[in-house]
Amino acid sequence: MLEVEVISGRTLNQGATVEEKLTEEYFNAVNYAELSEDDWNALGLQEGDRVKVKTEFGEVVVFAKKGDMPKGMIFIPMGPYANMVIDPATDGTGMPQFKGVKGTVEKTDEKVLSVKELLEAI
Amino acid sequence: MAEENIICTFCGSVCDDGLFDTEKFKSKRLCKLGSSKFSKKERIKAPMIDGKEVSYEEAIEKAAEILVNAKKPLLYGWASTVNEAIRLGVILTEKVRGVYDQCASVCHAPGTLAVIEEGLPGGSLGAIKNRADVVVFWGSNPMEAHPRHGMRYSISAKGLLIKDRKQRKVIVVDVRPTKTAKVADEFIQIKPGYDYLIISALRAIISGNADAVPDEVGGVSKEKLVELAETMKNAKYGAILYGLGVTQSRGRDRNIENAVKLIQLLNRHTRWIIWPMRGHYNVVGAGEVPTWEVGYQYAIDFSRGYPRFSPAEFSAVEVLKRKDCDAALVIASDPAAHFPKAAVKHLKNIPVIQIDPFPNMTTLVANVVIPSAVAGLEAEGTAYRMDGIPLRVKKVVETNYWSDEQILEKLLEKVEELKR
Amino acid sequence: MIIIKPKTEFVVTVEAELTPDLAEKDVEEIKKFKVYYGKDVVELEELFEVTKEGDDKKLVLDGDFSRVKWIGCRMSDGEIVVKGNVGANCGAYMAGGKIVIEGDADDWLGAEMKDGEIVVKGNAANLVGCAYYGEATGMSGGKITIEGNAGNYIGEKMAGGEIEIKGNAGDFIGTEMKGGAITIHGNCGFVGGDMKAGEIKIGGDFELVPTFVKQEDAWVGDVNVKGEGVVRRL
Amino acid sequence: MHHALHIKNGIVIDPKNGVKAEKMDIFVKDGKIVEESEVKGEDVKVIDASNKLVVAGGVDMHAHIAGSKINTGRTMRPEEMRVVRNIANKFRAAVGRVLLTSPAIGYEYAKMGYTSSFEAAQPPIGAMHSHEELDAIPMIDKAALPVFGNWHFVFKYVEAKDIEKLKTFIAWALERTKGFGVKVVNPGGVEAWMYGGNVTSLDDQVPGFNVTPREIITSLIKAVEELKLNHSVHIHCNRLGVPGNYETTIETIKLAGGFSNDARQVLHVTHVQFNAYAGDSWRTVSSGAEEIAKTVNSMDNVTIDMGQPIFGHATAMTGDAPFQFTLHKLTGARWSNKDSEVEGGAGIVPLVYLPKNPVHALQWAIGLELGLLIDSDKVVLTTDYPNGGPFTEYPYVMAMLMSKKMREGELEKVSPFVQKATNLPAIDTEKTLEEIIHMTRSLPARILGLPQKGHLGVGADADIAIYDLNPLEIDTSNDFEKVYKTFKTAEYTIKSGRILAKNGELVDEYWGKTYWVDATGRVDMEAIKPDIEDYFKYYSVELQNYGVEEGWLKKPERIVI
Repeated sequence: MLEVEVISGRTLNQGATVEEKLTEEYFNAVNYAELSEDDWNALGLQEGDRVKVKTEFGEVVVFAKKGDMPKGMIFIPMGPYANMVIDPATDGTGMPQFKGVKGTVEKTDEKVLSVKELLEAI
Repeated sequence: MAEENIICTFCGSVCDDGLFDTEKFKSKRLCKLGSSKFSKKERIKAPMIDGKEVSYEEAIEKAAEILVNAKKPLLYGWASTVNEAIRLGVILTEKVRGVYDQCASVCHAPGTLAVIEEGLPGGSLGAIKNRADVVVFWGSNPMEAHPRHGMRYSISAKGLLIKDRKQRKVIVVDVRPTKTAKVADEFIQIKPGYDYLIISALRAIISGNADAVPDEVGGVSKEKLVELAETMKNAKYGAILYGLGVTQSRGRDRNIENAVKLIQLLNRHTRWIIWPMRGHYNVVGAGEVPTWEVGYQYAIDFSRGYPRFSPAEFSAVEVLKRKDCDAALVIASDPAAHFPKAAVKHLKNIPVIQIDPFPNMTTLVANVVIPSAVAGLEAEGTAYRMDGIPLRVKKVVETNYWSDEQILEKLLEKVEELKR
Repeated sequence: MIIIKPKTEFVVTVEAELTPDLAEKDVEEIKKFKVYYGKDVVELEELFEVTKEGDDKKLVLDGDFSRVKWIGCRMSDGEIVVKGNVGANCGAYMAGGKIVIEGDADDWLGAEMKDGEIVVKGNAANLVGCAYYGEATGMSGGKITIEGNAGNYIGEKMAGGEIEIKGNAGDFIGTEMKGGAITIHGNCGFVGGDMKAGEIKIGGDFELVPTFVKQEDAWVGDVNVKGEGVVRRL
Repeated sequence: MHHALHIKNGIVIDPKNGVKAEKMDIFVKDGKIVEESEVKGEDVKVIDASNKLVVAGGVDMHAHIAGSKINTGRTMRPEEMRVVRNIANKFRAAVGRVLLTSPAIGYEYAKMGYTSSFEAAQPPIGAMHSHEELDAIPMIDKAALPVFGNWHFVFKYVEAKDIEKLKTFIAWALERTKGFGVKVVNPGGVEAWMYGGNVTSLDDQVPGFNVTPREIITSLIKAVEELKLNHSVHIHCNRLGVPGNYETTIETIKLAGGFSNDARQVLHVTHVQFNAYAGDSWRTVSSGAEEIAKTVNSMDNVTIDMGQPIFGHATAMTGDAPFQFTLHKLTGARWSNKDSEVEGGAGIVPLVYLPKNPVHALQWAIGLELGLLIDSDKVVLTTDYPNGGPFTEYPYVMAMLMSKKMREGELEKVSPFVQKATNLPAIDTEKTLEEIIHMTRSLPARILGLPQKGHLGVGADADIAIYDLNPLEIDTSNDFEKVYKTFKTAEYTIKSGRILAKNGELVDEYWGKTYWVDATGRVDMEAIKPDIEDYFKYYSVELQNYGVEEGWLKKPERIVI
C-alpha cells in the first residue's frame, strides 16, 4: 500500500465518450488510475492489474495504468470512479475538491464495478 | 453535396469551421471530441415515466406536476444547451421558486467568485491569437480538453503580430507533465495545492519585493520564479489561460483571485490578460443568461420569489449533499456521473426529471426522461464560446426529437396552467 | 424566555430570522412569526413548538437546528442558546447580544458581524466572520469563540473584533484582513494572504504566505499590499 | 382587447409641434397617435388627464443597458443585485441597485414614463449578445450603436482615404450587427491600449496604422453623412477622464465644422461631463464646461449629452479600455477588461460618487453646468447609465436644471471645491419645463433621427407619459421637490397605445421593437468583399458565422436608407 495524492481531470477519451456513458468505451475511458513508474514497480503491478484507491471519503477499484505521473500522485479520469474517492466538501464555494485528495493505493483482486453497479453501490 | 458548415457543440472552443456530411453522418476538420459529438450514438428512444414509454405531452405534464408540487426543486445543468433554452429554464425556475444551478458550479464557478473579488481583465481568443507572445497554461490542459484550441487560438495560431510559432513562448504550469506540457516551450511543475503561494511570490518579485520570498515556494525554486517573473514582465502581450487544475483544487477561487491581482500588477508594466478555459460549449451562456435575467451566474435560489446567490447554500452539490431539495430537473448534464457520491445519493432519493439527447448515469436514476434534439446538429440556437463570443449553432439534420427550447416552452406553459 | 422546538424533520431547510426581540412579544404573536420553508411562507408554530417562560429577552432553540438558517441574523441584544447544531448564516450582520451554540455551526457564522458575541461549543464550518460576496468588509466588531475546530476562510476582509478557535482551522486564515484579531490554538493551513492590518496568533503548525517579512518575534506583511499585518506564534 | 385611447383634457407640452402647455385631447389607435375622427365608433378607453401634464414618452439616447459589459458588471457586483424591486408574480422578479437585470430595466423605465432606450456601445462581434439582452428588456423600444473607432477595417479605409469603401463597410457592419448608428469610442486610443498605451491628442498616430484620431473622426463623419444615416456619428472623445481634456473635446467638436445636415447634427458628443476638465492634474483640475458650452452654442451642427453623475453607487463601463485601467489604478477597485479581436475593447470598474469628494463634486457640478449653459436645443439629459449612476434619477437632474434654489441646497452638501473650481454657484439659469421636456423627448428623438418618437403629433408612436403635475400652475423654481417626485413615477405610461404602468404599478407587459438601419442599398457591397474575406484571417470566427440575422431577433424593425 502506498500513500498518494489523488487528482482527477479530463482526458481525450473521457471527453470523446462522455455522451455514451452506458457503453464499454466510456467504461474503459474512466475506470483506471495512472501511476508513476516508481509507484507501479513498488506495488509490483502488471498490465491488467487492479488497484483499490482509498481516501477519507470512499474507496474504488480501478484498473492500474503506468503513466507520466510524479511519484506519489495518481490520476483518475473525471467521472464516476474518481467521484467515489474525491473530497465532496466545497468549503462554502460549491466546488468539491476534485483534485489533490490524500489517499492510499494498493493492489487488489477485487473486480472493477460497471458504471451501473457503481451507481447502485452509492 | 450534402456537406454543411457546422459549429461544434462540444467544448468551449466552439470551433466554427467544421463540415458535416449529412449522408455519411460524419464530420470533417473537427477534433476527436468534436467528431464524436457529430457521430451516430445511442439515443434515448422516447419520453419515459418510470421506465415506461409515453408521449412528450404526458412526460411534460408529469414533469410539471413534480416541479409544482415540490417545496424546493433543483433545476441543474444547462451548459450543453443553447441560450434560448437556458432563458426559459431561468424563467421556469423563477416560476416554481426553485434553485437554478449550472455545470460551472463544479467546473469554473470559482473563476466567477474571483471576478466578484477582483474582476476579469481578459480578451477574446482572437486577441490572443493576434497578439500574445507569451501564453501560460496554468492548470489547464487543452491538448486533452480543448484539442484545437492551441492551433486555432493559442499555441501555434498565427495572427496579426504573431506570424510564427517561434514568436510565441508557451509555458505550462501544472502538477504533472500533461500532454500540453509536452508541446510547451517550458514546463514548471508545482506541488499540488500551492498555486496560491506561488502566485503571491510572483507578485512580490514583480513588485520589487523579491527579498521577502524564500528560496523555494510550492516546489519551485526562487530562481525559477524570478525567471518566470522576468518573462512575464518582458512579454509584449501575455495571457494566462487557467483550467480546472486551479479551480478544483486547494484554494479554488482564491487561486484565481490572486492570479487576477498578478494580472493587475503586470498591466502596470506591459499588457497581460487572464481567461478561463471553459469546458462545455455553452457553459458561458448558462451563466450569462441568468445574469441578465436575474442578476447572478449560478447557485441562485428563488424560494422567496426573488433571486438570491450563495454557493455555500444553493450550489447543486451543496443542495444535494444537504438534502436541501425535494425534486430535481437535470438538463444537458449528468450529475450522477460527475458529482461526488455524497451528492449523488440524494438524487437517488427524490423525483428526478431528465432532459437530454443521450442516455447517461442520470437516466438510471430519473423518473421522467424526456429525450431532446442535439443542439448544433438537430436544433439551432445561440451559444457563447469560452471567451463570450456569441455564435449561432446550426440545425443540419431533421429529427423527430423536440428541441430543449420546445420542451421547456411546453413545460413552462404546463407549470403556469397548474399554478392557476 | 422563549423555547422553540422543531416538530418534525424538515424536508428542506428552513429560513427563520429568529432574534431575541421575539421574546418580547405575546406567545400567540410569536407563533405567527413568518418563516420560509422552501417556497412556502409558514407560521413558526407550523414547524416548531413554541413555549414562553418569563419575560427575559432570550431564545432557547431546543433540538437540531442544523437545517434552520439565519438564526440571530441582525440581532442587537438579548441571548440565543441553541441546544444542538445550527444552520448557515447564524449571527450574520449581528450587532449585539449573545449566541451560544452547544453543537456545531454551519457556513457563514457571524458573517459581517458588527458587535456582540458568538460561542460555539462544537465545531464551526467555513467562512466564519467573512464578508458576503461583493462586499468589502467582513466582521468589524464583537467576538466569535469556537471551542472545537473551524473550516476554511476564517476572517476574510475582517476589519475588527476577535475570532478565537480553540482547535484547528482550515485554509486561508485572515485573507485580506484589515483589522481585528484571530487566535488559533491548534494547526491551520495558509495564513495571511494580502493581509493589510490586524493580528493573527497561532499555536500549532501553519503555512504563512511567502510574502511576509520576519521580524523579531513575528512576521509582518503581506508585502504585496504593503500590509502591516502581524502573524505570530501564540 | 385593443382599445383606442382618448386622453382627455390633459395639459400637453409637445415642443416639436410647438405645443406649450395647452389643454388638449390626444387620440390613439393601433399604437399611433391619430386624429379624433379616426377613433369614432371604436371601443375607446377614456383617460381623464385634467390638470395633468401630458408629454411624449421619454427617450434615453445613451445608456448601457445590454450586452457583455453590463452583464460582466452584474457578475462582478452581486452586491448590486440585492435590492429587490419586484417579486415574481404576474411580472418577472426584478432586482438591482444601480445595475439592473433586464426585466428591471424595462420596468423602471416604464414606471418613470420613458419608452425608448438606446444601448450606446455594442461590441460588433458581440452583437448577438447585446441583442439577446435587448430582447430580454420588456416595455420599451430599443436599438444598439456598434462601436467603430478602433476597428481595423476603419483604420485601413481611413488610412487609404477611401471614403467609398468606408461607407460600404459601415453599411456592411450595421447590417451584420443589426446596429442603429456609428458609435466611436476613444478613436485609436483603444488600439494603443493593446500595446499598453493610449493616445494623448487628436494627432497621435495609432500604433500599427498610419492614421490619427482626427482622421478617423472626420472620415467617419463624412461617410455617415454621405450615407445619410438616421443618426450622426456619436462620439466618446479621446482623453476621457483626464484633467485638461476639455481642449481635446473642443477640438473634436470643431471637426464637425465642415459638415452640415438639414435634419440633425452631424456630430453628437456624448457624456461630455467626463471630457470637460481643465487643469493639468487632479490637484489643479477645474471645470472646462463654460468653454465647451461656448463652442457648442456657436455651432449649429453639434449636440451633446450630459453624462451627469448622481451621488451614490455607479459602475464605469465603456469601450474605453485604457481609461478603465486608469480608473482601476486610481481607485484600486475591481477591474474587468476585454480586448476584442481587431475591433477594440472595453473595461468595467465599480465606483461610488461621494458628495464630499472634491473630484466627484466637481464632476457633478460640471454635468449641471453643461446642462445649464448649453442651449436646450443642443443638450440631452443623460447619466450615461450606469457610468454616472442610475437612469432612475433623471428626475433629480430635471429638477436641478429647473431650480436654482434646489441647486443652492445641494451645493451646501458637496465639497466646497466646486465653489472655486466651477461656475455652477454663479449660474442663474433655470430651464423651463418645456425645455426639459425637449431635452428628454423631442431633442433625443431628433438627434437619433426617429421622426415618430419624442412628440405627440398625428402619426407619432403612441408613446405617452402622463404626470400628476399641472404645468400651468407649478412653480418649478420653488416646487422642486414636487417636480422630482412627480417625474419619478408617471401616473400613466403608455407604450404603442398600451397602458403599461399606472402610478408606479406595472399593469401590462409589452415587448418593444429593436430598430436597425439598413444602408446596404446605398453602396456596392461587392466592393469590400475581398478586403473583408482577407482580413478575417485575424478573426477567430469564420466570416460566414459573423453577425446577426434579423430572424433571430424578437421584434426587429428595419429602417431602410
